[in-house]
Amino acid sequence: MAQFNWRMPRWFHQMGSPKWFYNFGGLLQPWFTLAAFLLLTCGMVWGLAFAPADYQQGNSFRIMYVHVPAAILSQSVFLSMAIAGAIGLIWKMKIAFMVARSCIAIGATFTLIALVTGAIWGKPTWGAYWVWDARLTSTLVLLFLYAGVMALNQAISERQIAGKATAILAIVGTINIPIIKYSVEWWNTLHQSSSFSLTDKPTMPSEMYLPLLLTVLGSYFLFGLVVLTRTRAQILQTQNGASWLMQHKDISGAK
Amino acid sequence: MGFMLAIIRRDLLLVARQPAEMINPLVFFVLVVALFPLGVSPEASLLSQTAAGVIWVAAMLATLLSLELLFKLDHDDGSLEQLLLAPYPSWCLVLAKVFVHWLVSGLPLILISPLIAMMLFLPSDAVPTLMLSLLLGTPTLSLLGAIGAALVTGVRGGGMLLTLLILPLYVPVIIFGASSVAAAALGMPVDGYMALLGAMFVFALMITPWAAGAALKL
Amino acid sequence: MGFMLAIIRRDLLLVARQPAEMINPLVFFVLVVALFPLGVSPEASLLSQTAAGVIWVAAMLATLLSLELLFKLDHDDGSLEQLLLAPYPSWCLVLAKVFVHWLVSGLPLILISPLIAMMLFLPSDAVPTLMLSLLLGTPTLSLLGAIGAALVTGVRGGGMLLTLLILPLYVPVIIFGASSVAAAALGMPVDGYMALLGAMFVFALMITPWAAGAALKL
Amino acid sequence: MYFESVDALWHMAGHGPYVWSCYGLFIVLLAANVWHARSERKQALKQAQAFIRRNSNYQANTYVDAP
Amino acid sequence: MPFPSPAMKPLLCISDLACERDSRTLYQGLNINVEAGDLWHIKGRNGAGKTTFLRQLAGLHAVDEGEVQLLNNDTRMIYIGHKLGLKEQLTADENLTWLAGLDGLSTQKQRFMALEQVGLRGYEESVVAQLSAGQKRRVALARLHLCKADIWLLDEPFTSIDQQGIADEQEWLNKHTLAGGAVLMTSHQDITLAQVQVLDMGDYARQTCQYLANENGNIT
Amino acid sequence: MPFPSPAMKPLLCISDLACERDSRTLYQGLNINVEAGDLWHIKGRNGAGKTTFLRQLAGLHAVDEGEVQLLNNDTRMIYIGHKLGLKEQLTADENLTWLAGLDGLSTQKQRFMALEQVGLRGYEESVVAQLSAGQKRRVALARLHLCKADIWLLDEPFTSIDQQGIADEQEWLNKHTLAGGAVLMTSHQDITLAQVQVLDMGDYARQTCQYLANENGNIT
Ligand code: HEM
Ligand SMILES: Nc1ncnc2c1ncn2[C@@H]1O[C@H](COP(=O)(O)OP(=O)(O)OP(=O)(O)O)[C@@H](O)[C@H]1O
Ligand SMILES: Nc1ncnc2c1ncn2[C@@H]1O[C@H](COP(=O)(O)OP(=O)(O)OP(=O)(O)O)[C@@H](O)[C@H]1O
Ligand SMILES: [Mg+2]
Ligand SMILES: [Mg+2]
Repeated sequence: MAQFNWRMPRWFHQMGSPKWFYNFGGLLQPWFTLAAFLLLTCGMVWGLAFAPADYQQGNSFRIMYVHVPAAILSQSVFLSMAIAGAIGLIWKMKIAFMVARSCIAIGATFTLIALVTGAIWGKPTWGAYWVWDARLTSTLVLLFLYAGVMALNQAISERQIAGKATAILAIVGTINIPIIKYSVEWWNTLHQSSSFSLTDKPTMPSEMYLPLLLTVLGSYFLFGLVVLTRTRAQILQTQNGASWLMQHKDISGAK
Repeated sequence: MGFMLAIIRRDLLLVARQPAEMINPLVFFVLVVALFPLGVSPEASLLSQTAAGVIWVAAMLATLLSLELLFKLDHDDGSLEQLLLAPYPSWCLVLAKVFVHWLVSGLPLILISPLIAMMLFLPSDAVPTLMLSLLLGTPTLSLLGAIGAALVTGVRGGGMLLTLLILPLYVPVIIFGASSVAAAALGMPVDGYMALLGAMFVFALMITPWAAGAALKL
Repeated sequence: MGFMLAIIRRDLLLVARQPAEMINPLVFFVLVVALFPLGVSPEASLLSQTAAGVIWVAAMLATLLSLELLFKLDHDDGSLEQLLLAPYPSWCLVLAKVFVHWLVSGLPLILISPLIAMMLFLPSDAVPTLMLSLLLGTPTLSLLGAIGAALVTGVRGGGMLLTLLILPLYVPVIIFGASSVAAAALGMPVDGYMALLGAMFVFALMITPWAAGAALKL
Repeated sequence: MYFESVDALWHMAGHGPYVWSCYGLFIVLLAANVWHARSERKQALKQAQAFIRRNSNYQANTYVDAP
Repeated sequence: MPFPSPAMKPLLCISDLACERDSRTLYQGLNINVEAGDLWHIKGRNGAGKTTFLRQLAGLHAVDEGEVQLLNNDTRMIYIGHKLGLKEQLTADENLTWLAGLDGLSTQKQRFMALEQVGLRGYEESVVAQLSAGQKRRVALARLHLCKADIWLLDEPFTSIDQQGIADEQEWLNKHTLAGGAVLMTSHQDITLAQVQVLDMGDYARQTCQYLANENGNIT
Repeated sequence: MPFPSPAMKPLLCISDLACERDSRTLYQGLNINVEAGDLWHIKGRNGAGKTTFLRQLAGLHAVDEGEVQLLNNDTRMIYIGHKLGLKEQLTADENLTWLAGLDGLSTQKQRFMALEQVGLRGYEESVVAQLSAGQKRRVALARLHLCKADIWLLDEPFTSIDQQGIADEQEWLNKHTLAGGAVLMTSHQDITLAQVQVLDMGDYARQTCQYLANENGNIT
């Protein structure tokens, strides 16, 4: 492993401390919960009931308000996972591995949602649930990447080793994502000029665009919430016996 | 260099002691390609249309399956530990082992591919392209696969896991490999494809020793 | 019976402890099927023509690969010895292990096959036939495969060897399985194929426990 | 509201099943994730409390430090 | 306990047993009767054929020459060899469950008691992969306390076990033989029990120069 | 011979080493200096952490707390653990060839002499799969005579070896330490050499209650 000895700023160093992360995460968590709940609820209700229908696709276009956030998050989460993994590998920071581990399930969920909602959306618009379109295919491959990361993480019983292995795979996978995307796009356009281009964005009026912004932001907060909760749970699991934890109000208070 | 040579010599000796291991990926390749017409249809037109893809997918599966044992056997009997303890960087080890793997599983595939191409009615103009694309592509497959093999080393029943880890990484290679052959069959130029396959090879050569070496040291 | 139950319980527990092993043949199946369009062509017409064969070949490969570990892990850690020393006939052991193998690798394939069929544009009329043929065919594949798995137990790198031994036995299953689906896609009757698949299942059920049991005792 | 009635909102001119199933899936899967994360946390808290209980009558040398 | 009294009850008759591996004769003319209460310590230098002998008795290695005869069909044997037969992903308790299930069922209490006897209290729910070499062997040995077998075939059961553990083990051997069981075991360490009988594989090795040994030309 | 005189030349500094596996502390505060001529016998009950300790020294297990420092970068170590690192399909001689090739080359004569020293004369061309447990371990140990390493890390090197073999082994240890090498080894059997120093892992087990140990939460 690369063993750099870069000087870290103080806050960065602090972040590696389980105690600091646990406490600071505890402060953030309620705000994330609130933000995620409000943004998602408003965005979805707006999108479902108040936004105008698309002149071409009709009401099926409302699927966008869940499909697009899921599709965007599926990629952001993978990237976050790889960055966290890289931080863990370079600075030997255990918290970073925990964060990466917390990303896996939620990222896979977003990818699955993007795929399924996309497929469902395809039926009324394209007349088929599935076509071998570039974007669809690369999302499917992304799902497989997540499945691989998840399986690898599960298959290794020792936590530290599992964390490092997962990090390496996530990094390699991230380097590959643009390559996959590019190759798939290129492959499809060669064989079959796709009649369903997703790329040109309709110039949307703001009452169609704003709900989307809300759900996307809400999804980011939800992602943050899940990562915080999971990482803090892992801190609890691995810090058995640390004095700060044993005297923490979460534990002694809840007793 | 001496270190890498020692590993290469040892691994070739092991293969020589058990030639079944050498011939196996090849036979798997041939069998998959042979089963395909049985399952699908013996029609020449359909087969020649699909030949490029089938050959590339079969080659990939054959490589993938033989990759499982790349580090696993060494891990199980403890010789991987000894190799890692030697005073040489672990990327030397990875490169040496990948080289032998390709020599044993990739090269025979390339040599037999004209025969397979004939069985699937691939236009004979496309055969040189097929061989060239395999020559550029199979080392990439071996290299990328080594990352997965290193990651699953020591995990029970890692074979399937390896598949899962590595197949997504193989997607670009398959696409360009198969497309190049299909293009050649249609008489189109293939320089671009070859350049891409070459670029991917160089790329794999750059990241693999680092990633697989790090994974082995976990 | 108690003996078989003990084995079944243990093997299911092992799977539960490592769910990756359970989901893996499934993922392999899905991946192969997903790579096929990448290699060949995304055109719906071509895909729907080849769908039946591709699904069956992929199902067979997925079964085959997971078979490798059927007895191997037990052999490697010495628990196979203990199982063989128990005062029960070895066919009980074989049946119990094959049952778990099918439950874990065959059944999920069947359940996911409609989705795969959709992705390959198989006509939806043929989907029930596909599922029924897989239901009759995959246990046969598991049973026949067990013979090979028992024979290669204790052989290093036996995975490839297993492939060689077993693929020829799989040919009839593949042919009838794929043909039945193709027939259904064309709206033709499939009773005859199903009868044949059923007969092969019964046949495999009769010879496998004996043959694999004997092979294990070698 | 864009729709005239709740019924129209439900129906969405024939697109109802598609749209509602998508939203349902989104909510269910994400809620499952949040729920699972919380249950993980609860479990870990319980485990930590059990640890304290086990170690409260701890004696220096006889303690078997089992996982 | 399998037998009411430790009288000289024969359990196993080994007559004229020989073994050849790769056309090299390891031992020949091996005759012993294993009786209830016997504790056989099989000795011999490395490669003498101790493991092979035990595996022949267990039925895991073919007997081509001579005979191994169980005098009572109900006699149960347990063989614990170099490979322990434990599933690494399962916990100690789960491993014992299936191992005991091969001969009959066991209750959790019985299993926990067996684990306590081998000094693994507190490790019942530990995954075997996370145990040390000696702890793994202890899990395998716990089976001796769980399944009531008459004959124990133990191949180097002291391997990796610490001093206290070896003393404990000898106590179990003592108890088992006194209760009318029989033990055949190999070890390069000494056994301090009084009832030990030594079987030295060296005594059964082909003694004379090969081509003088055999009259009728079956030099093998 | 690596060192001209067996003076108190420090080779390896272990300072404040600790090890935690799955959030259980195995040992902590381990400080020893290994000097030329030292023979450390690492003792401890099963599961004390002896294997883990040796693997940390060899660099096969991560050192998260404390430090293991080689004072001279040229110092070579050999680690022989539970798994021997032999290829079963290769002969004893071929195995030694590649193992020796990791540090440098060896001639066939050297390899044959090493095999003779471990009592495997006549087995040079035998495939390792066909050797007995003790013979396999002897092949692995033959490497000690072939590669000139300063520090030997041996995990239970007496396992499966017969009495004569153990006596021989101790002779090698003696020679190596007298010549200025160092040995760290685990064993549950006693070593009869005079220069033995005992390192009891039990002395470094966590003594106090866990949650009193650390103020700032950096337990790991
Ligand atoms: C299984 C099927 C589908 C999958 C896997 C899929 C996947 C994706 C992905 C990966 C994105 C990119 C998000 C980003 O990074 O900006 C996306 C965006 C989008 N998708 Fe889909 N999609 C599918 C079906 C559909 C269908 C049927 C439609 C509508 C006809 C659709 C409309 C959109 C729109 C409007 C966007 C946002 C455009 C943009 O930001 O570039 N998708 N989808
Ligand atoms: N892979 C693992 N994961 C987690 N914990 C482990 C693992 N391997 C061993 N341990 C734990 O570490 C401790 C020390 O193990 P180690 O193998 O170092 O012991 P040892 O002193 O060598 O014992 P033995 O005398 O039995 O060989 C044991 O209590 C064991 O439970
Ligand atoms: N698989 C095999 N094929 C052929 N010969 C073998 C095989 N296994 C062992 N042998 C030979 O049989 C002889 C006896 O082996 P065995 O394992 O029974 O010895 P052992 O007395 O148990 O020795 P140890 O004390 O080293 O365990 C050895 O000389 C060995 O070379
Ligand atoms: Mg032996
Ligand atoms: Mg140990």
